[in-house]
Amino acid sequence: MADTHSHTADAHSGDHGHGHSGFSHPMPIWMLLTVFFALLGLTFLTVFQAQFDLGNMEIVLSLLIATIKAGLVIAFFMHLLWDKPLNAIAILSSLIFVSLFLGFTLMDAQGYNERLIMDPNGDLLERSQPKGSLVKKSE
Amino acid sequence: MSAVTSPMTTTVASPDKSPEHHYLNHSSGFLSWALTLDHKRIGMMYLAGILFSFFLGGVFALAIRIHLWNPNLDPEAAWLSNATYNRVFTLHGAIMVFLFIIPSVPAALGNFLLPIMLGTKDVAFPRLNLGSFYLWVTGLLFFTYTLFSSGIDTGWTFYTPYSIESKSAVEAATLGVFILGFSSIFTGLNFIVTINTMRPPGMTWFKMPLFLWAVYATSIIQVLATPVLGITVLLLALERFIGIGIFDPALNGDPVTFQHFFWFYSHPAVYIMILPAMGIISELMSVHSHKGIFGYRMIAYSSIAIALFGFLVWGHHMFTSGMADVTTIVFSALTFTVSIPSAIKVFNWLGTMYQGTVALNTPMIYALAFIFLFTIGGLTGLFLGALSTDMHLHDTYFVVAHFHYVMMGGTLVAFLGGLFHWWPKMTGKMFNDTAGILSAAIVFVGFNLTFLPQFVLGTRGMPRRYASYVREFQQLHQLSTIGAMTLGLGLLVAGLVLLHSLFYGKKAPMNPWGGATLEWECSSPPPHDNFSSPPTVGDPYDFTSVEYDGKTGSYFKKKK
Amino acid sequence: MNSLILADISEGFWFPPAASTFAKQVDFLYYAILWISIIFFIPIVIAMIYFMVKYRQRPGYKGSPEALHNTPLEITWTVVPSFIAIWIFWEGAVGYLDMAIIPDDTVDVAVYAAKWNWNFKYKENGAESPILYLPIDKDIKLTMQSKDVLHSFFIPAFRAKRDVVPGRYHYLWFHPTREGVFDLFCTEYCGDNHSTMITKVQVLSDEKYKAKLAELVKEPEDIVERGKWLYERKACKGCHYAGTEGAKGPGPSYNGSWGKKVPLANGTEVTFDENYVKTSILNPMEAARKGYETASAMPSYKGQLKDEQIDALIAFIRSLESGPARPK
Amino acid sequence: MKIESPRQQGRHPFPKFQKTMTEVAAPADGHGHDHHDHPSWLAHHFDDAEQQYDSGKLGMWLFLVTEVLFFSGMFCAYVLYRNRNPEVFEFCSAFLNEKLGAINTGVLLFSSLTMAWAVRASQLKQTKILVGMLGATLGCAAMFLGVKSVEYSHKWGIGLLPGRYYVAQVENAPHAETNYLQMLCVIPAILSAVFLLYYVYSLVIASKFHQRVAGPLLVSGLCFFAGVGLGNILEGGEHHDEHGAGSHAHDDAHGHAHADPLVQGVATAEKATVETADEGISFVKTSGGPVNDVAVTKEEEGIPNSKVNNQGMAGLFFSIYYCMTGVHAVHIIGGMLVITWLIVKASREEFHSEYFGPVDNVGLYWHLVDFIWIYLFPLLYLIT
Repeated sequence: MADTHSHTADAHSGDHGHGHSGFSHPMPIWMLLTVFFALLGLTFLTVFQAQFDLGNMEIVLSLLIATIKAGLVIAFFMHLLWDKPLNAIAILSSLIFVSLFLGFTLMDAQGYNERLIMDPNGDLLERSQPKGSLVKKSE
Repeated sequence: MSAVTSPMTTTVASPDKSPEHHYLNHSSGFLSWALTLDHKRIGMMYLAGILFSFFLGGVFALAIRIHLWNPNLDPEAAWLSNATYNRVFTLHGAIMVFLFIIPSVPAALGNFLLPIMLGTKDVAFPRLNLGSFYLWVTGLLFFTYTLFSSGIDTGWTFYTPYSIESKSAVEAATLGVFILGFSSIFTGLNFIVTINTMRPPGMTWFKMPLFLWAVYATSIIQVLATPVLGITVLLLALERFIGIGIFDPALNGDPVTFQHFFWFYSHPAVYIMILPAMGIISELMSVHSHKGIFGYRMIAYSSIAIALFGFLVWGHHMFTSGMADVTTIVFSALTFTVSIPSAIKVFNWLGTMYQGTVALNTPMIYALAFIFLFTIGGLTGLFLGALSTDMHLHDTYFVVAHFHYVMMGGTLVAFLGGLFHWWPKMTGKMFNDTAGILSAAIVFVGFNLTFLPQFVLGTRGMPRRYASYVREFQQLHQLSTIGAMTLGLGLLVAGLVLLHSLFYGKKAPMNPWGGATLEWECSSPPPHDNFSSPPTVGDPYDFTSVEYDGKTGSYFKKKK
Repeated sequence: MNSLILADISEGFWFPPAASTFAKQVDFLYYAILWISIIFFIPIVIAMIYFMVKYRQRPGYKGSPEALHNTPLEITWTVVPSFIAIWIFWEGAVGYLDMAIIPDDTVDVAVYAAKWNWNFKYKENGAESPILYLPIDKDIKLTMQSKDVLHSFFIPAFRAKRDVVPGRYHYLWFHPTREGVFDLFCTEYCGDNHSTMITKVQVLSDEKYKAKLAELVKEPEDIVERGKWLYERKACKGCHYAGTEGAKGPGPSYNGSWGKKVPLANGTEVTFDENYVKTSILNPMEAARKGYETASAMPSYKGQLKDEQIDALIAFIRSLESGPARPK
Repeated sequence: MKIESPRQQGRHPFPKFQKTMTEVAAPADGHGHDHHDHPSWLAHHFDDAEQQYDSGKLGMWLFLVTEVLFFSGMFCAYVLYRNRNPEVFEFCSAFLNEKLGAINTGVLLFSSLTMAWAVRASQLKQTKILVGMLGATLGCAAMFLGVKSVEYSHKWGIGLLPGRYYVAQVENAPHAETNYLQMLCVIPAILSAVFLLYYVYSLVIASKFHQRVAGPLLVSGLCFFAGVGLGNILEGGEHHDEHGAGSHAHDDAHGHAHADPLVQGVATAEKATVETADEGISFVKTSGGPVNDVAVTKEEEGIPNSKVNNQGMAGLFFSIYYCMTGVHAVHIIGGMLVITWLIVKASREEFHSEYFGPVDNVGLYWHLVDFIWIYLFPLLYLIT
């Protein structure tokens, strides 16, 4: 990836020579195609790995591949690598806030999952021992 | 010029009688307003709209208080039936929150002032700005529709599962909120871009007036939090249309999840409401004390800090709703982090008055009332942030009193202060200062009389949203109702003072209060393009060169 | 009875009488924060008024226009409140943990919340009551469940509150320390008659509590009385009026219909008789009345009422025709 | 006092102060290199092209931020319910055809490529390539929707509907009478006909501009039906197949080719139940919540896998599935509208190296739509 990066810088300085004003940075075609085929390859990879039963690793692997793909799209297609840092900060902050949202909500869900009513017709008093509280009572 | 008298008394009509060219008479006709791209006209249209919403919300508030004069122990003999009462308090909350407070300062005052204070000609996206206004109007229409159909009785929080099974017009209300959310998002987005890319030469970040810092912080929240409200109410509407079940316990969904979704927006929304008000107060305190703001950077940073911390504390609305214990405690700890930046601001405002020249005119009286009321609101937040006391106070009148002290004693009073402060700039007319001070005094007394008893009510256990109550609470409720009437009277006086000025007010000078920010360097009202010559950007709180000119009744900046 | 309900202001201006062990901690923290607030608030107001007067704009006076900045002062007023806030948080969290950790060996009561009634079921003998009876000086544990929407269980005198969420068990415990009758409120908005979802909690001495539980399991002998007894205990009363002719509650009134044709939501008509009442109780969806289309909000009582209890209810509804008397 | 500003160098601070907005309509030569005269593409309140471009771009990124947070609500719902009832997700994802998902991923990735290429073309003022690339993007979007229509209509036909409307899946269940696919195709068919007429009209009047606009529109209309055809082939063309769920969910790795997803679902769900039972927690529910406790009728008791095959479990999965993919599809449709607008503008040769902001910004939006699909595909279709 670092290799690609340096090439791009060259490509851009080349474009500047053609008299474009300061803010237009046309992407070289070879780079667009490279990124596209990389994305396609990763898609095949993720479909392929889904054939195997990898247990919990499957989620991790799928999401890892998805994140690499998303990174490629954002960095190259969306041109973020050469963009103003503020734009990168904006999109990264959105991801941070999404993780905050998911994180707190999940943290809560872990705590109450076991207090959910599984058998609505059961006698309430049978369930009078709380299980889910993360604060365990002293033994 | 040595004698510093109140600018009010010495205001003289402008010597040249030729009709002045400004944004109000730049063009005429209905379409010139309806299709305008001028941020000032859009701001004025917002102002008219939100004042109308405020009136509507206020009528509902008075209806609530009148109804609660009696304990209504026999629902059939009560003035309002239980179902009507529920609709009244819901509409009061929803209109005040979504249609009034959230757009009040940013959309109305912010739209008018932001480009002028920044020294630009307009916001970055004028069409989007007009679009946000029409989204707001559409939202208003949806709410008006609910008003004339079966009302809405879910409380402004739309808690599931009640909002799923309610027979009232929840769909219209949620779609209204969805649309209003996008109006808010686009306003925030517009302001962020304007401040980031359109500052003129000399306007560095730390030369920006604190009002702009506050609006910037607000805009960050609007952009980051409001989309979550959008998806939440969309899912709620789908829940009613096709029964998707995500929030519906009957379909294995979970109501507490809805609360997480809702408060992820609605807690930061509290800061959407209060941050711009704090910005106004920063301006008012320094201008009317004729003195540079105390600790500029701390106020600026604390605005951003409040905006960011505001995202970490939404769980404190859910302490009793059955969150996991660990989450509850973490949220409580985070809640206290927000109290510190707010405290810093109060101390800094007081520091600004120290050794200044404090002009006790209407905007300043409102600002001082704000400090008094907001401090009470902030301190009572400590009771609710602490877990064990919150267990007792949650969902009681204590909470009602607390957030009215913050939202109304804070935002509304600051909004009124700001309105009086910038009124001469916006309309070109001076108002009667004595009558203005009277209105501030009545509002202050009425407000405290309304909500101080509610702290006691809440602590004694009076739950909120009750159409009837046990008899022991009656005296306190009646006290509160008397206060509400007084408050209504004060607001009426304030409205009359402003209306009166429109027709009989003297012509406002360029800089009646002695402000050093850029909006005081263009004529009142401002010309269509804001400045007839490029403004010199300087320190917005440098009052050393601001001098009073007795002849014009205006302050001016001495050339160095 | 009334004199018992009315709170006694002489016990304190702020709080209702303290009747559980939680009260000590909650009240202490409340007063502590109150005093901290006052200590902050008074100087702020005094400074404000003093500056207002001393530095007011007046002929012959001109203050300094220079902006001030004082780093040590700013640090002080940032750091000192921080420590106070940390202390308040700590005290609050400790008190909360006390409320969250349920002790062993408790008296168990099940709480069923439904629009707009509370129903309590005692583990000792399966008795049920709409008023909560508790023994003094015991750890009480409530296991709570809502049948429809969110409710919240709140006894101000105990300083105890917890939401009751449909689809979940929620637990609450406390330790009553004083005999008497206290208010029990629903504090989470739950629809039309939210403000009438009030009942009482009565704390009794041990013997009286035992006697009360024994009394509770005894159903009245007379079938109509028994129907009325069930009507009041099985959450019928919250929605269906039985007394005023034509009074429209959330559900249809029981009066004035017996033996007549009543219109259904699906457009047909049906005779209001034993069969219809039984269907309505067991399968409310099927028998939804016109004008009450969302009667789906009424839960089915299938499995919750015995046949003879349904018969008693029918007898009670039928009895309303002859002599209407609104049960209070 | 003079303070260094971020944009001070080489620019007149307030270029046109006295002019009002109406006066700004300067003659547009489309190559406004002259900073002292506002060309038509430069709004009056901006100083120069770069400021306008930067503002537009920052605005678009901020809009994308709101989009990410908008979708986050649904991702949150997904994570919560997956976390709570993993066996439901195993049961239900067997009903999703991963081939269709993969094809759609490819189509969207290709459209991202053409969109990025279009941005390049607009910067270099290659009008023909620009219109072609925008047309290709539009076509891909239409094809995506075509495949999606097949997917949706197939599911609706066998009762895989969200929440309350979910129909428990039974072997040999009768097919629905309604042909949802035809209903979904009505609007695209009408539009295609209109585009065809428009194209013929543009040929008749021999307007190069109209041909440039009509061509891509017509192609995209046809692409939708290509997508429908492709979807039908991949769906196995088994609308007349033996059982409702179709035979698409092959899972050769598990060793039972052509396994009925129902059987599979039963197996996995039972496995999950057994596994969790050891921990003393039963994830198994008869139906939804307490309000629903009369819902299970005699007929329903005969349904295979009734523990997860009901409205509260599988129905909830399909709620999340339809919400996520539906909102995504709405974004695709919105994107198609703005791309059409771009094609019109591009055909008028409005874009050049100083003014390509609209193409760039629509491109950013389009890539975000792709970005979200990149996550939706594995989360919904792949992870079992």
